[in-house]
Amino acid sequence: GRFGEFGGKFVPETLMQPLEEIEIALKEALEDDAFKKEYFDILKEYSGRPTALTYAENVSKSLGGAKIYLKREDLNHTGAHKINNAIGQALLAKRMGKKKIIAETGAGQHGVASATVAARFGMECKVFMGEEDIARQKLNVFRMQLLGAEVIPVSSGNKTLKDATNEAIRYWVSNCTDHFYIIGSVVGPHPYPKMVRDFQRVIGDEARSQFLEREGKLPTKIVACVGGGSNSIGMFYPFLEDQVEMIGVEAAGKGVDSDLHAATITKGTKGVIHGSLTYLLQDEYGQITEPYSISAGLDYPGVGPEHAYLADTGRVKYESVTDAQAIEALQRLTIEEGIIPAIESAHALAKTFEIAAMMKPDETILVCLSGRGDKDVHSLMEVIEGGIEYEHNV
Amino acid sequence: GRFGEFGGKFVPETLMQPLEEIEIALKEALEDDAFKKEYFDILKEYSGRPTALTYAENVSKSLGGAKIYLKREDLNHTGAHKINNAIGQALLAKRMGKKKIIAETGAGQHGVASATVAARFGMECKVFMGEEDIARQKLNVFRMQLLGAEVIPVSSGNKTLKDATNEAIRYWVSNCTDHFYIIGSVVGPHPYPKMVRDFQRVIGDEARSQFLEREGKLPTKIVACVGGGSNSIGMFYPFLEDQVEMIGVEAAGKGVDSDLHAATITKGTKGVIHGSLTYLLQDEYGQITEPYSISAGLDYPGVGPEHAYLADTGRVKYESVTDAQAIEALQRLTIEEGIIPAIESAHALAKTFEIAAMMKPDETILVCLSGRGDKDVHSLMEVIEGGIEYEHNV
Amino acid sequence: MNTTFNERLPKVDHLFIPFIVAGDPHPDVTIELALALQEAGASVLELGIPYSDPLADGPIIQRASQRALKNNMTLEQAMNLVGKMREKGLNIPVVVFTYYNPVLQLGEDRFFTLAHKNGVDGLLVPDLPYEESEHLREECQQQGIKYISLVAPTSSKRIEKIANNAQGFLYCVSSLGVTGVRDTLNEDVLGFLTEVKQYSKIPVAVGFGISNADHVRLLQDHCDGIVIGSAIVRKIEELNEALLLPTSRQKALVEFKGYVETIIAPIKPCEV
Amino acid sequence: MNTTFNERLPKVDHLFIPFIVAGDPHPDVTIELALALQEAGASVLELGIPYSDPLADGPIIQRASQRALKNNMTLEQAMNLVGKMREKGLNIPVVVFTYYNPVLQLGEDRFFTLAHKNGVDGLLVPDLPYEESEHLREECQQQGIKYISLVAPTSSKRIEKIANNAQGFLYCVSSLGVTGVRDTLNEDVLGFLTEVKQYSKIPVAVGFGISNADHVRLLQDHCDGIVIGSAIVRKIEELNEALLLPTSRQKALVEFKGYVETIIAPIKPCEV
Repeated sequence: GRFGEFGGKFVPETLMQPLEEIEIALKEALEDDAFKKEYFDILKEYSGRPTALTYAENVSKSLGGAKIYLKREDLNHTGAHKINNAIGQALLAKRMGKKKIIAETGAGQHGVASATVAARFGMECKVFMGEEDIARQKLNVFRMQLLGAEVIPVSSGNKTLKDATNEAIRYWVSNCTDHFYIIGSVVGPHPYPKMVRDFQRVIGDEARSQFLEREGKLPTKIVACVGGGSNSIGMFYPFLEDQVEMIGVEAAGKGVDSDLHAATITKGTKGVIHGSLTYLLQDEYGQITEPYSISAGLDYPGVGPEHAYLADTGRVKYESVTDAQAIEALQRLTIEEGIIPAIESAHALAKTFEIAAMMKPDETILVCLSGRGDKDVHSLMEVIEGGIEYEHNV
Repeated sequence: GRFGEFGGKFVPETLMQPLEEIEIALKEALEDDAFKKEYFDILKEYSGRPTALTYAENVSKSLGGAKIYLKREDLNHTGAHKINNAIGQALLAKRMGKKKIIAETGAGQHGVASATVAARFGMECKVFMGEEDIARQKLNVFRMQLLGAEVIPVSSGNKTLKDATNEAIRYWVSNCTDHFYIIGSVVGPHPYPKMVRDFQRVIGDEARSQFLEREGKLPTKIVACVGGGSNSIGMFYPFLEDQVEMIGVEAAGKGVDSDLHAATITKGTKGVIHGSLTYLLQDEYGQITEPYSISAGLDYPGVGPEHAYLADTGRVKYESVTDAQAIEALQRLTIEEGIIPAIESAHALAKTFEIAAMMKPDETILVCLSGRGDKDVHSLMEVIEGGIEYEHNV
Repeated sequence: MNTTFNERLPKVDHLFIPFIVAGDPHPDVTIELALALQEAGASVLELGIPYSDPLADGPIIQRASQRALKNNMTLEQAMNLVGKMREKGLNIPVVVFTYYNPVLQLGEDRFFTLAHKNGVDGLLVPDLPYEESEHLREECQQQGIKYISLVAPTSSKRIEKIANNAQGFLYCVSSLGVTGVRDTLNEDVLGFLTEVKQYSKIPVAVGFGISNADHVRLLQDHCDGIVIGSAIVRKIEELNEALLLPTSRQKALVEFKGYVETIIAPIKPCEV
Repeated sequence: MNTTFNERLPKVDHLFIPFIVAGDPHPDVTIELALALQEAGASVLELGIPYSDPLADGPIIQRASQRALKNNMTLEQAMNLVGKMREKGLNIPVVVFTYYNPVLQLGEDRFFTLAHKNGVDGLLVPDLPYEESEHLREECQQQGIKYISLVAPTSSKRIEKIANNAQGFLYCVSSLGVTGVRDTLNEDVLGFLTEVKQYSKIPVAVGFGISNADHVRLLQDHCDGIVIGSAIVRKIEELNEALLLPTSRQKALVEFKGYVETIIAPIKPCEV
């Protein structure tokens, strides 16, 4: 259960047996054609896959560099890539005879995805969510409740995603015999990082064949944002053996030289968080510190262990983008292409725009548009005071 | 330009020539393979078509009757079927050399779709929206602004959709030489009802072939909601020659025997509204009365003239569903299938559930899920006080 | 046939065609306003029927319609109001300006009955263009009611066919847009009027946006008549309260008449 | 090798293993609390290292961790605190209870240096299960530090292999869940303890949720020792202010000791 030295199962003994059961069930499931057929059928007939591959013609031309292609995970049911994994894990839970699921959520996207699959598969669902996040994301809370999920407020720690995850794990420890914990990113103890990757690689698999069909070649570079890192691993994994440069983009918040960022690989050190050895933001004594990002989905102090490994081997480069750069990129894609991206995805776009401008027109960049920005419009209303100042420069 | 006696061009003389130009351009465009290819390419690569056909297994089984299939227009880019038409009309505007577009909007869905295509095609966009609707739909207003559109508040009349449409037409009269008016439904003067149908029939064309592939036969019945009626015409039109029973569902609001409804065909009389002879809600003197529905998208006093024709010929049956029935159906689909439908679409669902229960398990119903319900969650929070009381009865 | 309108039409160089909304600010006052306009030199009265959705009208006439609707004004009542105007001495032709839907709901037979009974001479339906009006135009002709047609700056090739079938006077829309007061008129209108006059066998009147004496002066040599709507309706709105109070009504009517005379001074009618 | 822990371990029928958090409510007070527990009959002291993200702990120990972190307590300082406890007369074995990350950041070498210097006898890492702890377990064995292993009700086939490699005492988790006070204990724990004892060559202690004398009485015939954590930490929280004030501290310590003695009365230690 390791990616190089990263990963592992740093969990209470109580969870070791449940994790092993999941590992075995996952292995069997992925070798079972009936399981795979059900998974892919649901992706297609319920979530609307394959998602589109959109050539961002206006932005590409206004930047004057590489052709930019967007993998449109925002077009999935519930509006982000999170559903791919939630469907996969819910099917696995069903296979294992578990009828109750647990999930943690920050901004609420994974919570909504989990509540959705729970409704679809007739399961009971508890979503752990920090009290701070509940206050900031009332509509997603109501979406989950409408879907029949119980949203459990978490008041420990800073009352955000990290604490919600802690509390979800604690609840799972108490209820692991009949509950399945659907982790929302490629984090947590083995086999979660691998399992979530296996259920998200559909992003990259689809994008690879769509790109080949459209361009007759592989992209020059691939860019995706990295919080826990599930959309990026899903995108990167099928291209790892290819001659394609890949860039993961972390949230630099107010700047990586400030205390307010979530740039885990860029600025973090090795340690253990939520059951996994990886890079994380911590003090010299090993206390995990609070991250910061305008994007709730990237506002996480750890990162998937496979990313830590890919960073150490140099296969993927990890860079970072500030709040302000992400907002500017969000506005640019919106006004030039008519697509409002999630603020998470806007981090990948900001880096994409920066490097595309320096590339040649016969080069290409594939970027993962991990989710839609409707959820962020309310926050942006507060950030972009006095209306839109960004100039339309097509 | 008529559907039986319905339709026509009841507009000021100033608009007659612009309408004729659109009619000619549309005819040429629809005969031009390059135009059609661009339209279908954008639908596929930008909006994510074909949209999924989802078997609503849980609801079908809990009702114990016909198999219910959902045509998932909610999975389109921007979250509803409106984009199909906005893309088509924007392409036509481009073909006609018009770089400025006008749109009217009620809840904001067509406004967002129009602002989106304007951004995508580098056009200037003005969206007329009643002041009442602006106050109720702040987030959609901001989405449009973020997309670079100018939202123009309309203070005339009751400050809702009908008035926004009036004002958009007035603005168009003043600026018809360089502006293209993108009407959002199958209403307005000829050729709009036909044009919008031509750009929305992709719903039914796709659904027909998907349904044949999945079930090996045509659906027993087809159901769709009717406000102006664009999603329903788009769904019905390709099945008109088939032996399939079709039902359009209007908004009965607080009840068709009250004054608070928008059941235009059910309770309206023949008259002229927004340039077209059709059924509408009016007093005995021909003054148009204010409709009411919980659903902003169905809250319109007229209906597309082709629906009026289909009602008169009996080819399509038109029934109505109250606010309360729609809310119940919305909650049922949400909690049993994990899909939050738009409150508009929930009207079609309510009727579907009612008739499915009386049908046999080897019969089928195809229903158009015209949009997603995220936009309605805020209103539902107010309606469903004290949380969800609906029982999960899977 | 078609005698009434022409019989009632004053013989003047330039027709002055004012527009007011029936029932604004009150049915009784509308009668007084009509008489005042006749005194001021009106050649034809265009009487607007208030409508819930006046597509071709700008804010001033929209507000007037709202006021009139609050007084429960209907097409039928408005036509009966013309009868009362006749009783009080209104001699000039009266054209009813109404959107199509009220006519449709009233029914053509009833419309013509009321027209004959009350001395209504013409009908103008702003949302019933040439192609949609064929039937109603023919009925009007048979009934001796002038169906007033409009041509617009966008009409281009349509002008000839519209002009050929026009009755009473041909109404030229001065510019793109809805009714309303405009500060300046686009001089393109002069060429447009010249073109229309080539085809028209009847008087050519111009309307939409004509708001003051300067506008009238600009247009007078290029047309046979001038329609003034919003500028007059705005004045009525301004005098609203004074017109409603019996004690101040006469003074307000005098002011109203003076205002109208000022605008049309350049074409002050004198019998020819 | 492995002498220190065993040499310091009192020879009693039942081990009483209390848990407190280093630095809660203050480092100086922690020393006094340790001595009071020794007086009350503690056989082993489990000293918790406060952690930002204590996954295996319930709310009581989470709050204690937060208090201790506000006092800037670290793993290194906590181990030095053990040295001060030794100076003040603490003779029983001390097991440091810490999540893995602080150990990882401190470094194993530094950890062992501090352990030897301060008389730390054992190490318990709740988030380092058997498979992940192999290296650290071996290092501990070489360094003469007991690496305390846990078995849980879900461990099933894992019990044998964990028991075979356990040192010091084998920590049985009484039930599914995190640390915390429980009203009732699930009697399933008795069968579980019986099973564990079959495999264990060292004392079997049971912990998690043991909160009062009734619990102790229920368990005493089925195990060799009892760990009491949250119940004690909750008492410290209750006495927080009194313990912090020098004037009331002694009285609070007496109350604390009395409370602990009440819980463990059923297994009141006497030398054998």
